[in-house]
Amino acid sequence: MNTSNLLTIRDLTIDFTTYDGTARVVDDLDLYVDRGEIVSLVGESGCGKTVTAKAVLGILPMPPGKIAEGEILFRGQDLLKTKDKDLQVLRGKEFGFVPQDPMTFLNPIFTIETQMFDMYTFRGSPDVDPLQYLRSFRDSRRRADTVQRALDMLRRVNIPDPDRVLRSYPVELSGGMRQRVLIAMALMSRPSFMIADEPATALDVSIGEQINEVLETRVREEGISVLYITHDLGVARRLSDRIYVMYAGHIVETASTQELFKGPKHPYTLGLLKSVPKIYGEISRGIEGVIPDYYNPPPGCRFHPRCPHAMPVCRRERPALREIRAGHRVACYLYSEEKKNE
Amino acid sequence: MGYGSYLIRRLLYTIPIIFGISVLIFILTRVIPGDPVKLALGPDATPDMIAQARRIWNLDKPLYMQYIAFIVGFFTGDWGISLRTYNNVLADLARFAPATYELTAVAVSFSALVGILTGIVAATHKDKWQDHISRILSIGGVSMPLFWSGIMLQLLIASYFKLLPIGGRIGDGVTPPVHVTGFYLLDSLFSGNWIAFWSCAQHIILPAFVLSFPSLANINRLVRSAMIDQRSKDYVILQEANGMPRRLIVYKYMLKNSLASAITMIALMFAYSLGGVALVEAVFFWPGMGNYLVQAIHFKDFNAIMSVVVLVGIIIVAANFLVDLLYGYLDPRIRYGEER
Amino acid sequence: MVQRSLQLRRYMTASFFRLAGIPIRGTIKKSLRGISVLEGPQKYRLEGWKRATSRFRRNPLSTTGLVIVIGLVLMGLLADYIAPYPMDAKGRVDFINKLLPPSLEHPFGTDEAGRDVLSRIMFGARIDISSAVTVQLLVTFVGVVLGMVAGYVGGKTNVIIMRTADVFITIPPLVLALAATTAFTPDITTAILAVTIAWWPWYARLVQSVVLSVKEEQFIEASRAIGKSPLSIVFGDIFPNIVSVVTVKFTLDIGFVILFMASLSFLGLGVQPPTPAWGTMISEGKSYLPERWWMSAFPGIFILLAVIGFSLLGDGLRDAFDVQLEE
Amino acid sequence: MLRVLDLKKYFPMTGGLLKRKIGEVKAVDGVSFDVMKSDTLALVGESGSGKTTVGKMLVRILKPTSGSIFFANEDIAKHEGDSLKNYRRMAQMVFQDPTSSLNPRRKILDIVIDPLNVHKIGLKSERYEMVTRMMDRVELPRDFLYRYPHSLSGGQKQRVGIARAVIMNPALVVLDEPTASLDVSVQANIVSLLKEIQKEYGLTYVFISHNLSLVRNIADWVTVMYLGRAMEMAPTEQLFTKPMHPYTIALLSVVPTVSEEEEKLLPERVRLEGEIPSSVRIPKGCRFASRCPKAHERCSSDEPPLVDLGGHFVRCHQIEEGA
Repeated sequence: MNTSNLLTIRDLTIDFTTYDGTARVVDDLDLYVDRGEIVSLVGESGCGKTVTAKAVLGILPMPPGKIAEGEILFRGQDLLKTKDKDLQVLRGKEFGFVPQDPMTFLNPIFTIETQMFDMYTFRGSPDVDPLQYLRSFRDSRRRADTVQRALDMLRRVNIPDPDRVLRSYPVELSGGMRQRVLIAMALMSRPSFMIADEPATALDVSIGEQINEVLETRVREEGISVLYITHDLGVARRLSDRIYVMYAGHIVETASTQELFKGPKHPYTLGLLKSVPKIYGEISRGIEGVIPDYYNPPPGCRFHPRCPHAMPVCRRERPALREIRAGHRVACYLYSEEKKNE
Repeated sequence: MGYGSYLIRRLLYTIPIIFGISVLIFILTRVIPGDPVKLALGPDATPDMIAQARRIWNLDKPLYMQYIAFIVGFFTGDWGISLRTYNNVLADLARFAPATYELTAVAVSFSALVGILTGIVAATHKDKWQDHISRILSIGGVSMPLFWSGIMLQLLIASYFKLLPIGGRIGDGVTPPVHVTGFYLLDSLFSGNWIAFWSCAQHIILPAFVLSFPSLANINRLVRSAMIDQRSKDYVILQEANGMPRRLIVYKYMLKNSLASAITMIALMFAYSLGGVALVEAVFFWPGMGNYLVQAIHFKDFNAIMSVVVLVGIIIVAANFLVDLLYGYLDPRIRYGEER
Repeated sequence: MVQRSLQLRRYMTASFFRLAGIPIRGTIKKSLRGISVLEGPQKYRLEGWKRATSRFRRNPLSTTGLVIVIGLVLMGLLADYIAPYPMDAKGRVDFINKLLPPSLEHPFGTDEAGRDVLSRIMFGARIDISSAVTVQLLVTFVGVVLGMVAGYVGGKTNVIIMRTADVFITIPPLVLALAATTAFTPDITTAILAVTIAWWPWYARLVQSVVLSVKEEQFIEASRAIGKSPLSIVFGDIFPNIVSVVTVKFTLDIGFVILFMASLSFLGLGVQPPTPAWGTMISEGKSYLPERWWMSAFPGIFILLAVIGFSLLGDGLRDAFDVQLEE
Repeated sequence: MLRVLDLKKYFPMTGGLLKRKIGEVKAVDGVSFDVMKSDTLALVGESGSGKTTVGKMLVRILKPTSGSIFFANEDIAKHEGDSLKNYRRMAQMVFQDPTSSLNPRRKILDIVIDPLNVHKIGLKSERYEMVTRMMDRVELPRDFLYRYPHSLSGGQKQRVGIARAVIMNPALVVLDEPTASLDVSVQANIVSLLKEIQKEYGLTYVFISHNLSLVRNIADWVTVMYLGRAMEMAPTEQLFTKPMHPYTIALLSVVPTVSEEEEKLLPERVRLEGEIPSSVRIPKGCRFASRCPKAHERCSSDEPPLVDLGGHFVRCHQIEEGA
């Protein structure tokens, strides 16, 4: 791991304090995204993947969330130490975000045109005073340019009738259309990094497929780095270059996509892969048990209560991520000789 | 479904409501009491007097005929004779209603304006001193009985500090302005009668201020909670994540969403104030419809009661229609989404 | 109108104080929406009453509300024993000591007939609270029955009931209650009936909308699939979901009904003198302003206290039952 | 055992000034199929395909607009009252959303024992015994009986839903996407549980899903639905090895895979353009024509019939012509 990566997360630890106590939902997470890469963060619901994404985007609700430790470096700059205003400018210029549920992420009472126009014109500017805002309406040339750009973007995400879509309110559009609009909005100001949080999950299979495809084409063409959050190993396999597997707030395994599917190592990854129903008709019993209580996590490895290979050491100490082959890292004592024999 | 047919539907919807109000009030004041004449004339009335009164007021006819007569009369301008003032109710109301409307209009405009502004300030300064102050004031605003806070302010400002007049609509010895709209403030302004205008303005401040308390508090809190609600909306989070300037998000996107609900609240508060005005008028000796209604009730003056209530109902229905109009304009979901 | 009002439902059913957003010390209250981390077993660590009481106690304001309410209720119940001059509320007059300002002997002064204002306020609590509770019982009964019928039966029945409620709601409650007093001689029973007439539609609407949203849930379909009769679905599945909502709303509104009844009394259409009720006392005192301010000032403070107390208590119950009145 | 003939469900749509009926949502528009005893039939489709509506009609939560449902040689489509209640003993449903399908104000015990009370099965004293046995069967600890649904995880709630459906020992169970809202590892748990229970009790399943790989693992027969109609119907093995309808092929081609062997089994990727039309305005001709990569003129004018190709039914002009 080096600082020349576009995004580097080090030792990120996030706590949630609620009525019932403090829950450590992300624990000591390391992750990086290189230029032009699509990296998947895979895990089941409640594993902390969305929380991680929100922390990177700076939209983690705090409280109840709290970043207890760690750093999030973007081009070497620690986002957690950056002032709000600078962060906002940085996000506007460099980040894109494609959310999970297209139905709630567009403001229902503004037209797509208004929303795209403002997003393009003002994102990344530190502040906007009323005069500047009004002037943006008067400058008809610039306005026409922006509308052109919006139409262009909509066309590029395969929207057949961009003129109509631009004039519509979100209620008039279907889920797939809205998700395209959101992708177009994210791409409009040429970000260098994008977080996609399960962009196809809320949609029908064939529509979600269209969305993933459009997203991949655009991103590859424009060389944007993507952190793709998903629960679906199959989708991660199709889209990404590298994969992180997350369980209960920890990264348990990471490798390049090929490597991971050829030789998965961590018992959780193995269990997950076996649980996925196969097209040739095979399905395992899945992983027994439930995800641990975050308020009182089990000592040692958080997966040990559900692990078929649990050893005494797993109950005592938490395994660290350890490189077993170039770029393939696993957090499990099965792959560490000295601990295994303890 | 377009905006036009949405509005027509809303407009059609008002008809059964107005009809319902007239039936309800007819039942309350004429059917349940049994014989309004006996009530009105009191125990000393002779049978002859009662019979005569019955004939005059159409009470010898069956109930549905009485109702039809009442409705026809209402829409042809024959609102009957008041049992208390022996005037035509319409003439009475022409005198008293503008006073009430003036007071309510001033109070509601004030509370809408100030309520929205303070609501925004409270929301953008959540849990700072601005928020605490507006919170304490608005909790007081809804929890205090209107008549009590009226009396207390009257004591303090009018009696003790003598800053403003205790009550009434215009100072003694000041000639009221020429009757055009019946709104003293407007009439005196248009006729250039500055003395009357000044006196009226001084008189209206306290009652309007007191009347605006609950509305102000409600609007303030609604705007605040709507704005804070907006903050956790996904579309706002998306804009934040995409680095839009905070001010644009707050004052364009969040505000417009919040105003949609604030407008409904303003209409509701207008209706509420038309009720509360009876209390304020009683405290500040304001010669308006509220006082007129209360007196009418004491005298069982059913013609006056029915007319006032139906009139108030129509005004509120009209206000609601206006809100529908605005709301449909502000929120396209109403226009497009209703049938989906 | 209906649609917009539904949007306001959350506002109508949350107490004003909750909307005022009083921060709760020692706990962090913020929606966990969008964060799926703490779902299912993670979200709830205590069950039943234990959970309810712990949630109630967590907010010191709820306890404050409870203390105020208990104080006012005890004051009303024990007025005969704790009032300094109990006979002053029962017809005794003492013109020698009339219109005395507050003193040690008469902490809140005396009125035009020389009666002790404090004693009368204590007896007033009895009348004000009991009549408000009566109103609430009536209103809840009417509202729950009509709301459940409208919501469950649906169709024409629903339209008729809800349109009728709309008619009642359109007229300002105070005006409607005033008009309703016409039918009878003004006294406390009349006032109770009048307020009930003005107040029931809000409950019918609340219950109807809760029923409608519960009806959407799959467990209703599940109950139909196992062959439950409509009646046992209404009472077995829907009703339990209404109870807590209505209980909370019931408590929240008692204070406002007290205020409402006091308004009627102030206009001379509620409790009639010489019976001591807070609104009536303010009305009587009004003629002696500005010099004898204590006659009007003190009863008003108690109305204020009652509104605040019951609202805070209602909020506490809301937390305790985990009622989502909104949405 | 179960024979469905030309089943239809239209929902009226109102609108305009006076809320007149202005149209119909044709949620299910003529679906027929047979299910053998102890078999599993899968209904597969995207949203708007009407698969859930069919399921709800099978357990008679919804009343069909027309068509028949023969269960043990009796048409239950129009049954009411006692005969319907009798049928309910034999046909049960497991719902999609485990959270919404359990009443939050009732304990698990009350929820699971409900069917026994309604149908007065067994003595009162025996019912509790039956419930505990059922809890063991769905692998839930017995002390869960005294908990409320909110303290259970999604998978556990779904087990309660299964217990409620199976406790009366019905003949037919409709499973409406029972795992759609669950995680993959939990989904695998639930599916294997369902398979075990089926074997043990000899149940007949109608399994509703949008997930083809999942269906492959549980169903004996598959019906692919699109906009209220069956497009293809075949034994599972055959459908997956020799899919015929362009829609089935397209759906199959985009199934996410986790290994190369799997990938080889899939047809070549077909991208479906456009959106699913609304079931209010169903296009003329073949319903799928607007998105079909192989559509020609005839497809948008005439609707193809469901053709039987030796136990493999397809609704497509090209297949029909080729056959």
